[in-house]
Amino acid sequence: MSNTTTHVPGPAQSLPSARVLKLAAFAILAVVLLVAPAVLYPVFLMKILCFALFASALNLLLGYTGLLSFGHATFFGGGAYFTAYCVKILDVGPLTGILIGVGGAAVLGLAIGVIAIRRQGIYFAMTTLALSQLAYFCFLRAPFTNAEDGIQNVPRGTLLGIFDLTDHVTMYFFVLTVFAIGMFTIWRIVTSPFGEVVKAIRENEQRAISLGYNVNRYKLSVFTVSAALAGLAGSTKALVFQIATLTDVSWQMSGEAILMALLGGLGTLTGPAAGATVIVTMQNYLAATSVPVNVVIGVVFVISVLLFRKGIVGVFQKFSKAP
Amino acid sequence: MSTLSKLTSVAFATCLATSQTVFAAEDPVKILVLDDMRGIFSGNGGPNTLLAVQMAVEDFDTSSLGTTVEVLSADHQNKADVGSSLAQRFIDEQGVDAITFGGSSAVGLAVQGRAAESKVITMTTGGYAPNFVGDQCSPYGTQWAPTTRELARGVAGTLVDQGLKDWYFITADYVFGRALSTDAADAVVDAGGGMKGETLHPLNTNDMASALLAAQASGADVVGLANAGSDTETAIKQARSFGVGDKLAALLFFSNNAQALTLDVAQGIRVSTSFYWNMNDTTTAWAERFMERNGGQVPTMGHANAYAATTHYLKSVAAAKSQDAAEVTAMMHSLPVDAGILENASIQENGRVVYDMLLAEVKAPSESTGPTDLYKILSRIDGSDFFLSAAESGCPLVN
Amino acid sequence: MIQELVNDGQAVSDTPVLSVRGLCKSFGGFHAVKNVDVDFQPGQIHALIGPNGAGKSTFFSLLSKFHEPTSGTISLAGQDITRIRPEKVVRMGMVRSFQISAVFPEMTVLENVRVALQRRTGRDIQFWCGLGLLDSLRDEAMYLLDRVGIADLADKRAADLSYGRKRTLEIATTLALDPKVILLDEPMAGMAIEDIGMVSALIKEISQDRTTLMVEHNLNVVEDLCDTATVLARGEIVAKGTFSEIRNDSEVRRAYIGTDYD
Amino acid sequence: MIEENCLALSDIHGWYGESKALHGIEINVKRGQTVALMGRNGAGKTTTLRAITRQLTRTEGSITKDGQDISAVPRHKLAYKGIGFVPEDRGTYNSLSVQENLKLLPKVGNSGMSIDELHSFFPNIQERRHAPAGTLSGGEQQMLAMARVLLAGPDLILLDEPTEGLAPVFVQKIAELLQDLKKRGLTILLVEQNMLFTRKLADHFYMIENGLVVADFPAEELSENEELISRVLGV
Amino acid sequence: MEIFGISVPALAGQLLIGLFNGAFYALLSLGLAVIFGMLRIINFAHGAFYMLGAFSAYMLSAYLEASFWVSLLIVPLILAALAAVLERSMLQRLAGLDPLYGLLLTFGFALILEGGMQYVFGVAGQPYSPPASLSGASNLGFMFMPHYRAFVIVVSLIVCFGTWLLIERTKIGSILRAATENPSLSEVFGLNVPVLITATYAFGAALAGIAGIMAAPVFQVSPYMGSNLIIVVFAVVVIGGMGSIMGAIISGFALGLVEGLTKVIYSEASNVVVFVIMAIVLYFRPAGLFGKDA
Repeated sequence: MSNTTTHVPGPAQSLPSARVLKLAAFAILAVVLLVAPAVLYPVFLMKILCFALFASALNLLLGYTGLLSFGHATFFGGGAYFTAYCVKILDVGPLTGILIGVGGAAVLGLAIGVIAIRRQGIYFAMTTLALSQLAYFCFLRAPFTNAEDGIQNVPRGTLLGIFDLTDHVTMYFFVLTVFAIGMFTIWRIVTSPFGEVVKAIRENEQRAISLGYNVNRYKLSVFTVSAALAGLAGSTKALVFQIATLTDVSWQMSGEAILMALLGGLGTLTGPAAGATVIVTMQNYLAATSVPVNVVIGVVFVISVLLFRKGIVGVFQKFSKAP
Repeated sequence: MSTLSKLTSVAFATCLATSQTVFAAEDPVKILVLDDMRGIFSGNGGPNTLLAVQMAVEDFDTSSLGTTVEVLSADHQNKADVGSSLAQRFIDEQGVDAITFGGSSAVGLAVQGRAAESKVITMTTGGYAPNFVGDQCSPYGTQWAPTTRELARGVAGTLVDQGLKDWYFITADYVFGRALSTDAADAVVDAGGGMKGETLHPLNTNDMASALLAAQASGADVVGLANAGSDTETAIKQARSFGVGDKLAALLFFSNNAQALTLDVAQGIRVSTSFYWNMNDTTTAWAERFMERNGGQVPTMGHANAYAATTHYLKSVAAAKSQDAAEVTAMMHSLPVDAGILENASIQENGRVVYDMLLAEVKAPSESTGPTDLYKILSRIDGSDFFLSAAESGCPLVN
Repeated sequence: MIQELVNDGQAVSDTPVLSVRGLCKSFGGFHAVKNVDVDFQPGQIHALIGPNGAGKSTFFSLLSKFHEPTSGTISLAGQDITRIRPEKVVRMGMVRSFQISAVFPEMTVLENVRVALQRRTGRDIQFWCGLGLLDSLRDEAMYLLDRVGIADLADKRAADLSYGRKRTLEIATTLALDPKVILLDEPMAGMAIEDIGMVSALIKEISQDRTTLMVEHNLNVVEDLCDTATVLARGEIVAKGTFSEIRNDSEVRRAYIGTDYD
Repeated sequence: MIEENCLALSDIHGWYGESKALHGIEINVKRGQTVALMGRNGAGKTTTLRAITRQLTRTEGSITKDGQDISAVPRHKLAYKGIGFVPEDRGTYNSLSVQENLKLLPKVGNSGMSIDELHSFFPNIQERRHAPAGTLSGGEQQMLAMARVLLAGPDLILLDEPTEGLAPVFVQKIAELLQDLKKRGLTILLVEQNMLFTRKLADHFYMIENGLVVADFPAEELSENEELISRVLGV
Repeated sequence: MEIFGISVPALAGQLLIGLFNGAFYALLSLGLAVIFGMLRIINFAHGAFYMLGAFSAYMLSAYLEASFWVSLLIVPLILAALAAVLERSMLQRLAGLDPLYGLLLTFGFALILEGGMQYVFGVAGQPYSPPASLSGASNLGFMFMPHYRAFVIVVSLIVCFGTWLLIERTKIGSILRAATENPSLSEVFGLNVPVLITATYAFGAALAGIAGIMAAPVFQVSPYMGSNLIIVVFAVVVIGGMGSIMGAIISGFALGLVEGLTKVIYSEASNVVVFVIMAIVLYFRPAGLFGKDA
């Protein structure tokens, strides 16, 4: 964070103390993430990181650009499939595999985006949903995905020929790095000149057009980047769990990502990750009990839509701002 | 990062080591029942599998083990990613010694792969793909459920012998379904019959009408259903309304399917199974105890296999005086399997459990004496040369 | 090209900067704008007046390409813009304001202006840079804010401004684009009297060496500001000319003052 | 009896979104009177009617109808207090046929107009009853809007610019109708810029500027206020 | 008998099945269109309502031994009541917000309803038999026609066109259309718009309930029976033009037929044909085939 002279956007004025507080929080978070695998089960942590990245990717589109995509699982699952296939069948390394997954997801994003971007609001959501369902059936039928069975036993491999990723903790740090890169990318975009224009489009599209911006081009760019990042999350998940399945491309998965982002707080950098942490933890612990997970998630969803549209981070900000 | 990684690895390892030393004195035998608890296959596995495993533990004399037995359970929701991560978690965090598995074979194979890497015993009680003891076999795995091959041959062979030679298949479009139809087609051809065609459908199809019409148009004698669970039920239900009902052969069918469909709809369907609840005195006594505890749900072959598998596993742990996967597996292979629930059972080198099978027919409502009286047994099939031998299985562990 | 536009305009002052021929727009069966022919000369302030529902706002939306015309042509500086996308029209130098104030509410006042400056200076696609890149635009933005008199509010959230201030901000944002043709849709609507004088002066100032076309109801303002006026009623042009000509036109009187009856 | 207040607005403040449009309007409409609100575009006349019909983002102040405070009555119950509204854009439903438009409003009272009388007043409407209202001309739409309200039978009618954009023949027609309604004792609150039209109809005038009443006077004092009127109307 | 190498019975049979599926598409997309027209909300819970319709029929029969015909009357009322409660207690609070929140809220409803039924009944299908009077089938010579399927097509046509008549030709319909066109003015005119909105949502849910009970004897009654169907129906609505009543009905039946035809010609594509058509329609006619400019 070197832009000391710029005005940090947002309602909160960046007082020095707030800034110190932010840095402190960031440092604490970093430390927590670094020591977490010593305390908690690394695979569980990796799952959180993958979904946090996925939700953040969606948030880049929904929270910062104001576009609700109900088909982001296509990119998440697409990335997972491409990576799994390349790593398992074509025998490429994990890094190359992930890059291919990200590239594939970006191409899918561009293709779907070109059609979907023509509509707005609810029509945009419907279009992405239907197109992702089209993609779902393509994945179901494609010869390389093994339909219902998925691509199983994907080897994690060795990173750069040095790090043995079969070890959970090594893999964890690899995933953490990927996550950090993904989050940095999002942060970079939303606090860039490009991000300013995107924010302007979200706040008042007509006005942005009247300033001479070709808003569709910006929307398509963000859509593609968001798709690529969702692909990054999916690719990484495929390596962590060594599997890529239809679940990853189903529309329910898209819904889950929206829930995470909404629950955590749309349009905030940390919100979606917080939402993902809550949901994944809940799924993890409820799975072992007789409590119906979907009902609980549904209730959380309804409550957050009705009462906490600003999400966890929003509620937190509200309390921290209160005198 | 690598230094840090090592550091935390060490820290993590220390944690584990500490916890192991503390509890080593009374390390219980932990069995994980990993099944589809609420999904489309939960009827033939699910909560009743858990019950069967618990009954097996209760019925077992645990004093011979020198420790307690703990039964854990989890729902994999028929999602391979959920299943494999749950298995991994229970292995890493709980230190489970054995996993009994039921539900979608796709999930099961992922779980067995994961368990094999971590040297944990798997007992497939409700997964029917041949791959469990074939190309993806595990040194610590046993498959108690029959495979698509036996299910298909049991029904197909018999029907062709009765003169129903021309077959049409309605097949679930994934590995299990395709294996089932391929095996059945082989059986039909072996027995002198022929193929009229096949329609593939995705998992969880709610309308089989177009497939049934295609089957009807082909003029086949028999419409073979190479699918499972609710897909099979849908097909049977709809076949009745299109006048194809009398031509059906369900290649994988459970007593719970018959209960769900009602005898009125399901009557006359030929099924191949390893178990029927009142096939002998032992099973009748066990099934009655079982039904007392679950409100009258008839145990399926999945439940029976879970009971038999758990019993055999515990016996082997006691005999081996160890919880080590390799030692227990060796003991499982060498000890005879108790007769009763399974008849003439033994375990092959690739983990395949071999036993006698039954060919049964769903009773007409008029023949049935009550809600649990579902099948009449037509014949018994000697298991000894009915199952694929270890050598033919393609299991890489068998030389 | 923009520069050309002005020079041409000044050199040959009777060449219209904006020219409309046979413009029609219908929504469903309703004809909002009917067969309008009109030319606007460069360097002047034009008023577009007429009773409510006369089609003035629709006409503006057609000019700025926010609506597609049903038929007819529009040309800007001799170039046909009838089938051009709205943002392209802006890039050609014609910018509109909206009837309801259009700001980016969650951005600060400074950011509102800065985002308008970004495109013109080519700092709109850098996603790999920090906001530091935009520091250089700060001075220009502050200059514009100062020019409209709200420099002291630069760090306020736009949503927190009063209504009049928002309109002022909107004008500053429009200025940031350095347009050659400005379309102002009821810039005084809903303003307190004090603000009207201020905005009126502002419009007069910014209209120097530009062409301004404004919809306005306040005839005093029109008289004070505008060189020429066009009167629209029921989607059609009923009169055009200087304000004094218009004022005595019977059609206009009828449109504004009313029809007698027995 | 005739002096009794039918509608009284006291200290009405109103907002569209964040923009404040009314700054303390005071208006009294006596039973049986026709009251005209005059002022320039954007002065707050239409907004005043919208404040009564509660279509603003926020309204403060008291509104009473026949002495009863109606500022908290649910919006859909206002009509049942005897208030009929003909909005500026006429508010005819373009996708509905003329007949459907006519029969749409619930009956809230009896203004003394039967459907036959209405038909004789508005022969066009009778003729075009199956046509979608969107295909009517502006004048026909205005008549439809007025006929529709009259059929519902309110005792107070809020009329927003009824002659706006209409051909003289329709203006004439509407004036006749209003004269007739006056005779029948209906109370009318009229927003109108057409001075020539208003001066023959209204009993009382309110001049509005910048969301405030700047003057009010009875019809008799009209001639004394010509200058004021010219100034306020900006002509 | 063959046409283009396809046997006539096979073609006729598949088209009939297509029409049958179309009957469900039409009923469901009609409900969505009615709701969207009035509330401007895409009702994501529609699939769950359909599922609840089937489950209500199943439960009425299993616990109260109600006949199919009795259930056919009661089930839509149950669904309407449920929807009215949901609208009054929750959906109404979102008035004035971005309609996307409505989409998300109803998505939450769907999760709860489907998850809840799964919790109670599991995922396996529950049995439900068609009424005895409709259980037979007729051999039409060129194909086998189950009576129940013919019944469903007829009922769906009646309900769809009845709804169309109700909305286009009655006083109630004109009130609804008026409230849709200009809600706030309609309120000033004395129409109780909040109640109309609740009623509309309830009516849309009742249509889904009718579809659900009619599906019960044919398809498996299971918690997720609606969740994938509804995505296809969304596509149908988009193709027909959102909010267009006639568009929903016609495109519902038409797409069913197209799907049936695809099964004969190239069955692998039958799952995607609707989405492909949707993508094409959206590209060339963004407002849908029968929609007005959005």
